[in-house]
Amino acid sequence: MNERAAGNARASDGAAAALTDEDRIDLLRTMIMIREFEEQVQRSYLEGLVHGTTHLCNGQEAVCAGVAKALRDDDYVSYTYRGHGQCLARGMDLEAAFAELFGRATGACGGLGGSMHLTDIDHGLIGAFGIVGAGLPVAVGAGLSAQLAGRKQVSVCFFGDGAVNIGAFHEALNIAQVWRLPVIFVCENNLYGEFSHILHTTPYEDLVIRAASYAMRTELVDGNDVLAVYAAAAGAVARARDNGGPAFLECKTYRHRGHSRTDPAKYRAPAEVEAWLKRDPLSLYRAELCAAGLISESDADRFTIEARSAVKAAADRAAAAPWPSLKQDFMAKTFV
Amino acid sequence: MNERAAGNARASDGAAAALTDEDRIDLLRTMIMIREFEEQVQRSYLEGLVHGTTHLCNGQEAVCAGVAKALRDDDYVSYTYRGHGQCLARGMDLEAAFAELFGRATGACGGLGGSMHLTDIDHGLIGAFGIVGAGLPVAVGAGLSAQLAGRKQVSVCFFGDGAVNIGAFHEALNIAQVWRLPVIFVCENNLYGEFSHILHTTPYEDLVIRAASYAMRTELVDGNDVLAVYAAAAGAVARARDNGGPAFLECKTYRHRGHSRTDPAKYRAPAEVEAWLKRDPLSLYRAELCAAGLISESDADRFTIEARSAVKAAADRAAAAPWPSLKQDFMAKTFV
Amino acid sequence: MTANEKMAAAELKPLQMAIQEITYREAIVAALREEMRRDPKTLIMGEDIGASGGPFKTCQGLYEEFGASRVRDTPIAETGFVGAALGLALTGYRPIVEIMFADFLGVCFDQIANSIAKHRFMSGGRVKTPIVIRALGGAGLRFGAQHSQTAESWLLSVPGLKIICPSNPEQAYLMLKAAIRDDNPVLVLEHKALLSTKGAAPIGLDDVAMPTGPRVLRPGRHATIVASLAMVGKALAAADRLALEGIEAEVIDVQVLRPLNVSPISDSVRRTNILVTVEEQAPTGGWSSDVVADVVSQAFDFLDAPPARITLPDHPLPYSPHLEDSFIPSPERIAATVKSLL
Amino acid sequence: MTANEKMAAAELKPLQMAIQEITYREAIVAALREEMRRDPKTLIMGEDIGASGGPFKTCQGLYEEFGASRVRDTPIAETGFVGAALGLALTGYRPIVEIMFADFLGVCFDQIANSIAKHRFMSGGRVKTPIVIRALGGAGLRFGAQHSQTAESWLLSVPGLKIICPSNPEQAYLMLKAAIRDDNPVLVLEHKALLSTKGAAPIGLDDVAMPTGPRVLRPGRHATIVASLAMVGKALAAADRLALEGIEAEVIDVQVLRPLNVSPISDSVRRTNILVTVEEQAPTGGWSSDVVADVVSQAFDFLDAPPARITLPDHPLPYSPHLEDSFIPSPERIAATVKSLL
Ligand SMILES: Cc1ncc(C[n+]2csc(CCOP(=O)(O)OP(=O)(O)O)c2C)c(N)n1
Ligand SMILES: Cc1ncc(C[n+]2csc(CCOP(=O)(O)OP(=O)(O)O)c2C)c(N)n1
Ligand SMILES: [Mg+2]
Ligand SMILES: [Mg+2]
Repeated sequence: MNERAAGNARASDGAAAALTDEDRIDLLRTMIMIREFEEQVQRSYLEGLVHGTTHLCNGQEAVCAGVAKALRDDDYVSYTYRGHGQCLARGMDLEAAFAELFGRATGACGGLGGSMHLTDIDHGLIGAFGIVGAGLPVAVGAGLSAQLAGRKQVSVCFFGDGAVNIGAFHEALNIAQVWRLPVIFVCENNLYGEFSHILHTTPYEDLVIRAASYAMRTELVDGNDVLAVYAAAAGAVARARDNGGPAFLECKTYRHRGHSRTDPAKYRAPAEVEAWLKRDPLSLYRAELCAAGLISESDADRFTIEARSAVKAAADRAAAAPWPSLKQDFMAKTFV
Repeated sequence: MNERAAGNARASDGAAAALTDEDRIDLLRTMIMIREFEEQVQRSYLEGLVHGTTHLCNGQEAVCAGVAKALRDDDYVSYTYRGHGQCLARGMDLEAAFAELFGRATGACGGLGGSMHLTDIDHGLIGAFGIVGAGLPVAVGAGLSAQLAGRKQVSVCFFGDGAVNIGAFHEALNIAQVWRLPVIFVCENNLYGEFSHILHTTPYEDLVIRAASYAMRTELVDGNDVLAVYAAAAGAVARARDNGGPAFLECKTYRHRGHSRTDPAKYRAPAEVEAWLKRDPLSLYRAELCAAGLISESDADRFTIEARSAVKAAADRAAAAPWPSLKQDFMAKTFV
Repeated sequence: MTANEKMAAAELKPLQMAIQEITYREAIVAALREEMRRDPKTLIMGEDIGASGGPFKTCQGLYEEFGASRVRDTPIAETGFVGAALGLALTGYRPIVEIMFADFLGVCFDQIANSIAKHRFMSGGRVKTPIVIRALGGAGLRFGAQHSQTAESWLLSVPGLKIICPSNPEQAYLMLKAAIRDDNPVLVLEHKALLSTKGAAPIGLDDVAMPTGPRVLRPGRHATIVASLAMVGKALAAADRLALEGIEAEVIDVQVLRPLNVSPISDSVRRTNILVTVEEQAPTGGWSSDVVADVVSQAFDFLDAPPARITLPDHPLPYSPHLEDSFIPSPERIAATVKSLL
Repeated sequence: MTANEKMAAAELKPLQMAIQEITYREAIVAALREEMRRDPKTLIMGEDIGASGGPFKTCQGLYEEFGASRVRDTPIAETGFVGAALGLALTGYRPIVEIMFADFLGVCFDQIANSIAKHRFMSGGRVKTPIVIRALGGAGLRFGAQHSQTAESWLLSVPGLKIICPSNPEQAYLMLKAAIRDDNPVLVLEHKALLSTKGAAPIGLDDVAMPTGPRVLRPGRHATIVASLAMVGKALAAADRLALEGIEAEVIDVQVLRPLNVSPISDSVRRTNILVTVEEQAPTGGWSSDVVADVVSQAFDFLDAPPARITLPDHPLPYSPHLEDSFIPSPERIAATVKSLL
């Protein structure tokens, strides 16, 4: 676990304090929804409904939910193959998400994209990038767009710890800083690339060190504490809207499952996994809200049951949805 | 001019102190030779003997000479299109260099490479890279080779300030540090890319800031002070030979001429140019050696005359050399 | 009149078309300028294209007219700014980028092939990606192996991308304008050896459209020569030579490499029965193989001889002038090849 | 016997060859292992290829045998480690790199096309660049548009590079061994849909050589089908179907994409008079156009019909299984195409 991260976590508690009770509860419900979605995806994968491969974000829900809460509807968000959570947090329709993963005509991308490429431009979800690092320059372009349009939008870009070693990361951060673009780089540092620990591929664990070298504002955040994530994001977003330039948030977190498909993630020490499971963001936040008296345990159980049934219903509808037509005009999907 | 650079310059004077008088004089002669070479290249370019384009290093001779002095014959050196100085400092034959620039059969690369691609593997000159940043990963490979071979060699890589914004730079520095390779990254910060000032494309002028973010040892060097360059290089090289890992030297310097060909470099303020011309590395060092009584002014004049005539003779021989045969086996130059 | 004066004149009556004798470089500048005036959502990014007007002066005057926010100098970071073009396009802008040498397309290949070209398709056709990538390529200037490639074939197999190649000022002008208005990613390959060549162009013409295929530049009955970029001029010169001997060669500029439409070439071959292609690229992986393969399917019975392809050799281009020249297809070689097939 | 046991057995008598039934994946591992034993200057770099044996298990057991210094996990930095391969090669090593998905060749395209492929030539032939780049590509596994490309044509036009494509375990084994011994840069394109396919391979064979051209896998008199990678299996299946109807199709694995040598294909066409190519790529810029164009020049008079090319469509591959399958050339489609030409 990262002591400093935990220590820093509520540094900007001011922002979090501004959340209404409803917002706080809503955050929990979003996290529950994402967790239930991913659990269902895993089941559907094993049933053969999800094809190829899939990358789940269980354990990282606080980052998706916390950042999304700090955004406006007209902000831009980009992410990776591990992007289901970001999409749901922005309001992507559950059934459209499942249907896309199932390769159906009713999917968010009509079944042409798949699990790694959920896109929903109407929710500002500009794209899921399967090539590590590729989303960052694109987010920079969306940030430039926001700057030019002058409507105080921001562009948020999610990526993993493994992405910080590839060239695209570097070029993107430099340009964003030199042009002072409203881009929030959110690094979900879950300590692993596919099977390699971060210290195997990077000289240190705290990626804020690297980001700071672009003269960029950085913040190390406990990525398993949704209010800490929200607070950090809200601060960075407010500054960016106000022409304060880009920011880099490093959210320390952990994926509960393997990298993709059925990866058992044997490369991780059991003690490490156990320690992180104890800091499950969902349980922590649920307990916090209960302790604060905002909700009761049974409220929380109800949220879970509701989410689970909404998820199940959406998955069932998606599974019953038609396959995309072989007769559609694919060239019209390629060129306007 | 950079105060801190000047201030820092002799920080590792210990190493420079170890140079013999002969070495010190030799350094001056190398710098003179490079200067005379580049002046001749410019003349030859205007006469139509050098084709296409050429990138001169006048004003940056202290970096080439100072670093080369810290190396062994079996070390590896890579550089860019602005690489004539590095090649000469390593001992590339003058005539072979001219003949290559003139596109002749007797050129270092038989006329196939040209001004941007002088290579001489026998002098450890592993390659000149025309794509900005491309040489850095290659230098990392040579460093890995050195580490694996265990003969305490080092790999030195020269590049400009403009290269620090491209992905290849980033990937190379990270890998070199993670694998603790004996690679010395020498950034010749001449303040400009082609026509853009560094602050137009990079958030700050001191590139050591960026390099330090790889947890790499860095040093800011007055690149117009050859003994400072030597001292910094000698220190970094000694550590690298001793498994101390990579280092990054930022040598503040200035190109006297434009970026390439006949670029008049109008984008630079006359006062800036003038200030840097006053700190011409060659004049500074010449004055230093004279003041120290190591040489007389007439010795220095003699060195220049000797260099000039050696250069002229080599250029004349190169200009008289045959063109490469159209009948040679080009496929054998492509594949072994 | 200088290019700037010409454009200043055009500025007064922006919709009035006037045929003008301009250079390929001026044609590029004029197209950029007119389209940037036409649509405030356009902007251009590239290295040193601002105050300096671009290393090849292909953006001369734009910075002065449109300012630093629409004519953007970038760091040396092609992946960064080409990727940024996609972000701009997805959010309502119409970015244009300049790649200083086409050879540098290699450093941003991924963004083009995997992000830009596929994004619309992967979204189920729900986004638009109006992006123009201009890249200056080509040999003949003694720039050595890493600065002399047309890169015509590097992205030839990438679905989702349009690739166009102007060979004269008129095309440079019309095609670039159309590309900027196109709602899809268009790679515009320009040739640096053509920058100072002159020709007539309908400056100020507003009614432009993306060409849908090759264009016959010179009619002829005895043989069809298809070429791109700087090879078009060589083909025309070859046709001149052949004409002296009474051989009438039809010269076709392939001009749109993707999507490839060979019908006009097949039509020509049905009349001439002879096909020669000229391509400034290695013998494999280029458009001329595609053209031959497609023409063979469409006009098999009309071919009097196997089509001949003239290309660069299968090794990098050398620096030395005599060597470089010897490898670039010449009018003599083209004419001789045509004659060998008659 | 597992692959590891087989190799352990082979280890006892390294020079004794034994024909074994192994998978394509095991063939890759065996080739790497034997060549790394043979030459201490070899090493392999890639993402997660060390203790984990590689995401596709194509390096299984190498880390245990050769240790972390010769089996190197890299950061996610393809430009970095592919570029490093050149530095290693120039200084006496024989690096092998693994690109996890061939689609990622885009992020290191520049290092391959501009540095690796040109370095020897630009040095005047004075350096050697023994480098093997293995990349796992191909469709059929529902990995979507960015993880399903063979990338066969991306580097097809790059002089200075050899490109080979094994379609079965025997080739995977023999060609990879030869590539590692080759003193030139070799791009080895492997197909992930083939990894678990089985076939006989002469494990332990020391006497290997780079193939110089295509290979006839199944003789036949009535038509020539040329294919690569996973399409070879489809072509063989098509030949089976055709055989039931008395049509004998010759199936040729193109196997060496560059340098391309079509002579064996032309020889075949001179006998069969019919040519069909099958390529897992878009219709333009691929090897099949080169093959058709070259065969047409070499065997024009022997063709009874225009050659037919079967390819992917000219759009990215969709994720949805039925759609993906519908676009991958099938034995039915190949057989029908052959029949349409007879
Ligand atoms: C350029 C590139 N190289 C390799 C891969 C294969 N790959 C996919 S995900 C991944 C690990 C990424 O790790 P990280 O950035 O930490 O994100 P996480 O999966 O942990 O969310 C790798 C190596 C890729 N997609 N793109
Ligand atoms: C990838 C790439 N982009 C652009 C260029 C064109 N270019 C050549 S040199 C140069 C400027 C490089 O500046 P710097 O790194 O500071 O080196 P200097 O020329 O000052 O020595 C540029 C942009 C290139 N060669 N490669
Ligand atoms: Mg990670
Ligand atoms: Mg510079």
